[in-house]
Amino acid sequence: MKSFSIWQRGMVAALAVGVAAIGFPAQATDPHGLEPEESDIVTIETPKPDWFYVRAGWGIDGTAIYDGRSGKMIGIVNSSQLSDMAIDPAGRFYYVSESIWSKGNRGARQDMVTVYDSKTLKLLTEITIPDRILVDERKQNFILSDDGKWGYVYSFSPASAVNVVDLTKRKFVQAIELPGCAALIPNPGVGFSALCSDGTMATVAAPTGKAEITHSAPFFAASDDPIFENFAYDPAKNMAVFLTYTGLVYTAKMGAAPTISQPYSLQEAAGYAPATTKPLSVGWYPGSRQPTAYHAASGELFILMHMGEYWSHKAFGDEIWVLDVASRKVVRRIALKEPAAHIEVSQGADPLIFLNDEKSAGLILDAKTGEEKHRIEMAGAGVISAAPGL
Amino acid sequence: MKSFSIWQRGMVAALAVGVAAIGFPAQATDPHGLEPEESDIVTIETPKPDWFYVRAGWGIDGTAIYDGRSGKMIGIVNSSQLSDMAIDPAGRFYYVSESIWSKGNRGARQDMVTVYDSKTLKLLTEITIPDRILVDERKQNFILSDDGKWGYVYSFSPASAVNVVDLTKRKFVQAIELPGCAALIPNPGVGFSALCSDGTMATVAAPTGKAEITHSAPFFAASDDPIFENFAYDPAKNMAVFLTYTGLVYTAKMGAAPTISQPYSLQEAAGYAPATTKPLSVGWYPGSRQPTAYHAASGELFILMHMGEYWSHKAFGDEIWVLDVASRKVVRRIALKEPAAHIEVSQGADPLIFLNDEKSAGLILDAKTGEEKHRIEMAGAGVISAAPGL
Amino acid sequence: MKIFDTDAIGEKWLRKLAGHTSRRSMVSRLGLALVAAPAFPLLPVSRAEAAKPDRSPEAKTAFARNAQSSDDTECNYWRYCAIDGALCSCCGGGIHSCPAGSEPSPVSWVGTCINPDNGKAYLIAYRDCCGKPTCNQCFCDNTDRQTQIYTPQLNNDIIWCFGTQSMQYHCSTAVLVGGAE
Amino acid sequence: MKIFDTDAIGEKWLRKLAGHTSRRSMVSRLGLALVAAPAFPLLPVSRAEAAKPDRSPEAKTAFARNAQSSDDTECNYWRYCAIDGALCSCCGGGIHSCPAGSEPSPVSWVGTCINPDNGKAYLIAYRDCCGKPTCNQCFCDNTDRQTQIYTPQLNNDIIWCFGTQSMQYHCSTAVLVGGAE
Repeated sequence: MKSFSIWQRGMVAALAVGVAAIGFPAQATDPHGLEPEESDIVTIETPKPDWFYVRAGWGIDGTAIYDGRSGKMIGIVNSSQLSDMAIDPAGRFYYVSESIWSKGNRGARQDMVTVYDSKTLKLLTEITIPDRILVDERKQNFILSDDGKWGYVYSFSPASAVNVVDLTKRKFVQAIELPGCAALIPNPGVGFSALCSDGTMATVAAPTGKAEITHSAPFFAASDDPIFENFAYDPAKNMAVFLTYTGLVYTAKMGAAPTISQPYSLQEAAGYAPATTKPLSVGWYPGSRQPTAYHAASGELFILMHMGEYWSHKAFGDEIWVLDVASRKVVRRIALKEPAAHIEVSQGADPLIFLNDEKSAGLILDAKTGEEKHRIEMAGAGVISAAPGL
Repeated sequence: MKSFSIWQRGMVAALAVGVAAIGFPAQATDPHGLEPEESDIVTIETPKPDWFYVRAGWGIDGTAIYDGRSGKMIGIVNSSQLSDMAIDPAGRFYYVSESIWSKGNRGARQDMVTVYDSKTLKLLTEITIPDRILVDERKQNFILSDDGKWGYVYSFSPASAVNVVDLTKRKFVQAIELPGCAALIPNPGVGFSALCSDGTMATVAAPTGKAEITHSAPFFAASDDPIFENFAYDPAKNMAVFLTYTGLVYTAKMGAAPTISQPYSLQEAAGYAPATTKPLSVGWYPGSRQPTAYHAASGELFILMHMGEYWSHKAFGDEIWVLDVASRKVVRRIALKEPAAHIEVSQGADPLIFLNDEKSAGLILDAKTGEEKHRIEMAGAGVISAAPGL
Repeated sequence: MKIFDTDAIGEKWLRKLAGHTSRRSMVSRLGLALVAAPAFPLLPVSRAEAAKPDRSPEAKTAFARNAQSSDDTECNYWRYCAIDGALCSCCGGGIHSCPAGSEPSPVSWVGTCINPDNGKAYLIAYRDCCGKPTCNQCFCDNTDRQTQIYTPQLNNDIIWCFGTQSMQYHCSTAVLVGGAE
Repeated sequence: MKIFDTDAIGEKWLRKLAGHTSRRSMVSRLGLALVAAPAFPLLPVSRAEAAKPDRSPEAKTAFARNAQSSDDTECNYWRYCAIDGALCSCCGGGIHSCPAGSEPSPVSWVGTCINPDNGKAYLIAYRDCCGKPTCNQCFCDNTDRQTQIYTPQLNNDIIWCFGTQSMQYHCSTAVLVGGAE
């Protein structure tokens, strides 16, 4: 017993004295070599156009980064339950908007935007914010300004507001009350916009200062034929692309007073009759948790579609419809072997589609041909983001 | 928009003023009635002999309570990841030994024994302790004295120790260094005992005071043929029942100087040759995460068995062997449709077996006949406890 | 059309609940806020629209056509037309009862569901029970008239644990608030 | 018998690592502690036992007989004879490299594994990488000579994250410490 005890005391002493000083120098040792090795830590690249970010899913921490070309995991960004992630447009940082209690499910609530270095994935700092919404599977609850200087965090307490964060100074600026609106939309040079329950779009100008709120005319039926959150935004065209439960497609040219197009029917764009909100009317409907993905360079919207009746908007997709938004034509349809819950598309020249389901099975397809490139077990069951088109 | 805003302000004001004062009076409304209802909260009974407690599993919080007779969930005891639960022998409390960080996976570490009322499942208090081991799937890392007055929490930092907690005064008493030993064994009237890496049993007398440690003579091969943790203890006989990887069965009459029996072979007790530690020797071996369960009244040990070679001690069980410990006979063998990772048996007169696997499928069998009584999807993938024989 | 006119429902219940007094006054105030929820915001567009969905019992949704009224531990129990989460009825609680140690949120999202026994529509408050780990039993995700977060009171994805000691989601109840006729 | 005489291994490496100096002295001290681990406790019983298992290469375990040396993202890669957890090689790390943002624990459990290419035994330190959520890729649970917690340095269930900033388990590496001959 004695020697064991001495071993332990020795180890504890060593730990107490020197842990902070330990360096694990990187070595170019062949991983299959037979020479003694030392431990090291990988440093990764800044976000690449073929990278996808997949939340682990309900109740599970972490956002895994996958290289779509190789199908391999690059690493994991720390992200707690019900957190939202945003990527610095310059690729230097990952920002995680999160709510953590001091004792797990109890204790003091701490809301923050946590900043990670994109190469080391190390935590750099935490920016305290007053509040945020607790909901999963959304990308529009935490967006950044196009220059990466400001973060906008949606809050629901249950009063609706947006917390403005200065990402340069790394501090909270102010909360802007935004009653009846949610689902934040980038609006470069103005501030941000949002969709509202009265069918309007709200635009918040100068959100870091006076924060003036204006509303568009009502243009959609928020309760009867809602626009899906997880909609698309095209930075080059400064245009948002919206899709409703029935398949109406709207585009909005963003600005101080956004210009919203007349809608057209996705189903008509594929040669069908437009879908309706009426019961007992079966057709192809868009749906799932993250039903659309948008490839900006080609202007193609990828939509998870299923057959069903109205109010089936969470049903998983059995086909991907590829809509040329400008020409108003469904140019391709890709049948899926397994229903998909989330869809995302990479922003590079040869885009890739990333799909997953609630069992965490991930699938990478060629976005042009639909060819299966990789299958990743346990890829993550949550919302998917693509690296920005850097 | 205005009215919406007013609604929100009104609600927020109401919440700020009065939430603490809200009562939800229980009503005897027919759950299928059509009269307006109010919300209420269920109160449950103290532990019943047919109840099982199933940890959700790796990375998932909570310990679900199931009534083995009905197969229904009674409720969930809060329990964080890598926590251990112990049940007050008098049935008044559930104790959870747990480690929580102030910011999820970072921040300040907080080790504690959290006390829950067994009828309301409400948190009563937290007893701060200095440390504890971080490991899953163990029942011997947190045990109580037979009178329910003291808790013993195993700690590994990586020095080995036991934290003594006064459950009456609800405070930490002292840490007892216990080098080279783990897997705590009740030892009423003395303190507690533990198994050690030198093949001895350590006994800690007067753990709330002077804490004198003595060791038995070496009796088992800790590295070559280890005794499984999650072993059994018979309170009426004050006897521990041990099983090794090869299937050797030891009993230990607890006391100031525990008396440990000569071992016998479980396989021999079933008519086979004894199993060996030699490679290329195939036979029936005990194994899985929680390989044994003991029904004290009948003296029957239920063991998950699989066919394989030595060092397959984590393989799931394909059969349950029922060993009459005193007569040294395997009296029944129950073939399983699906391999099981954990086994537990209730302590009542008509015992029930609870099994689960790593996919969380739970199965309740009649312990005498092996007849399937209930199948519970998503029952939990972790370690199982039975209510004490109250 | 009238049956599912949420604005009318809201006004009626506002008046009804405003009349409450006594020890349940705080419940009433919160209940008022809750029930007020579906009443607002006013929906000028949808109301003006010719294409407003036909929600009469004669044209029930797929859920309503397949709903039953005998087993509240099944996803197709009629009150669950817009529930998302674990059924408290499977977790030691009941249709309007939180399991031991959890706490009902005083505010919630709502649904309007049709009882197959009498064909009438009822307003259902889906109150989350909070403060316990997620119950892994009887997960359901029904979506009749379920919308997006900009109409929060009709969204079933939000963690509706406000004003509770812990905001951890445990399970969901389906409390009958009243007839929606 | 000699090949797996962990006591002898320990003494040899103790001496070898004790000779280290320079900036890696702390690593050496911890390494010493680590490698010392399998050396202790002395096992009077097992050593005295006639039934001590035959661990010679001629009588390899089932794992060793099926192990390969070409793909360290598979559970049957030879070094993984006693690993339990997610392979860092599948998580953006490598056989001895922690994925970005995680941190190797300076202490670990150990295994003695046979390289199929040369039939020799090597001492492997299974260092956990800590401080990230569990990587959900390539879960393995191999158990050659894996024991219980009272012999902690040979137990692969413990969260071996000591002296790291965060004790959250991310994945496991299999660092070659040296030959065990």
